[in-house]
Amino acid sequence: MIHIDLTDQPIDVAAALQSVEADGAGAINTFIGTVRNRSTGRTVVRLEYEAYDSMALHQLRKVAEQAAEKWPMVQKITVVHRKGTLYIGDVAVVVAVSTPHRAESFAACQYIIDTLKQVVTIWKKEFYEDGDVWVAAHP
Amino acid sequence: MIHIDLTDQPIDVAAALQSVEADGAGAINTFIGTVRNRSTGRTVVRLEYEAYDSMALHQLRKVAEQAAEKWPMVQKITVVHRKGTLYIGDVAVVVAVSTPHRAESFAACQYIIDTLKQVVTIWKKEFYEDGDVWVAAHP
Amino acid sequence: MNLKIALFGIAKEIVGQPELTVTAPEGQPVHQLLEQLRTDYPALRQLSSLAVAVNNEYAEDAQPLQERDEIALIPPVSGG
Amino acid sequence: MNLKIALFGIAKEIVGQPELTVTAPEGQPVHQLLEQLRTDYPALRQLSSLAVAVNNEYAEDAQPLQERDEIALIPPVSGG
Repeated sequence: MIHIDLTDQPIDVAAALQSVEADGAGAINTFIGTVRNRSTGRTVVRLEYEAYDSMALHQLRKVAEQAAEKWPMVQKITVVHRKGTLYIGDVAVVVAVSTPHRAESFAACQYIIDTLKQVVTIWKKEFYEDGDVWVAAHP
Repeated sequence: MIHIDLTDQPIDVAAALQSVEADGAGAINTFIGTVRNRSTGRTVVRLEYEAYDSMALHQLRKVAEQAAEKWPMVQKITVVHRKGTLYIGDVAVVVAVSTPHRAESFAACQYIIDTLKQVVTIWKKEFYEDGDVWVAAHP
Repeated sequence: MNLKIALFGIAKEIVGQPELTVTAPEGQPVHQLLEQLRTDYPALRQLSSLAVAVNNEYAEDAQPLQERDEIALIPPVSGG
Repeated sequence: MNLKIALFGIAKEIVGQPELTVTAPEGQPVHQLLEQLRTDYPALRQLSSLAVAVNNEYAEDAQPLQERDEIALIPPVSGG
């Protein structure tokens, strides 16, 4: 029911969507995070994601389990996060949630991506034409 | 920026997702509505969607335009609705919205599917093993 | 004037045909057309809602109808 | 006891290596380890937050550390 992955290969979005299909699920909400060309006013050239793998996988699963507990009608959840070097337009993260009715699919998907960003041990370094920054590291 | 379609052919979900990609869009939210095997406690065998095409297309576009007005950071919107005969698991509707930041992609996508269900001139007939019903027709 | 009214979904089933032509006085408002149709086809009264569309827009009750309008009867929608 | 501490992201850059071994009294609480590391590497004080993970879970300040624990220093995360 819960599928979690952390990969240094391009994310197969279609496969992630298919993985949450279920005959009892009339609603699938999907969030896809991609690399933007701008961040805090600067032009982004590429990103690097570093992960503390074992903890990231453990925390991703915990977040998905929390969502399934908060919205018991959830059928299936898939979360896939990329690591390594990414360029503009590359997919960094996919969250897909299937439920019988639509409101829960939106709520659970948003909970997962919002919580993921707070607790999952993955770090993003943005590379600009004139420097680089570990995102969120400093106040 | 806004792409609307009403089709009697299977919906290409991957193409719908690709159609909202944009270099300035870090967030894509997608809602996929599929045919469930159960509805109000009965086993569904198939569905038929009938549309008042010209008005459905006009209203779909209006709903998407309203979303783009309410969330001005919206980059691209795609809405594709199926008509004709559908079976369990078939995709009935896809809404995809790209924005720079994630909260707006969720809000705009949910607004579009919620409003679509209220105003767009498409009618669903559910066929069970022992009868059929025009959904929502009667109180 | 003659008004051609397109019918869909359960309204089409109730009336038994996809289009209906009714004779009405020039500029008849929407609510009077609805009352006439509900009288001719009482099963329409059982619906959760019934709207009239004019030229692809939902029409107000008081809106006057013209012969050249594209008119449709809109039973409760259930897309998505 | 000797504690091995895995380092990631900007914490790894500040310390200049991916792992650190520190000597600490048996059962040292998390907050004392953090204070020791902040003293040794003052740039860690500039971070928006700094947590300690023990066996893949975020640890409370008072949690005592054991030599067999898998310990990591967690600077502000920025996945997604």
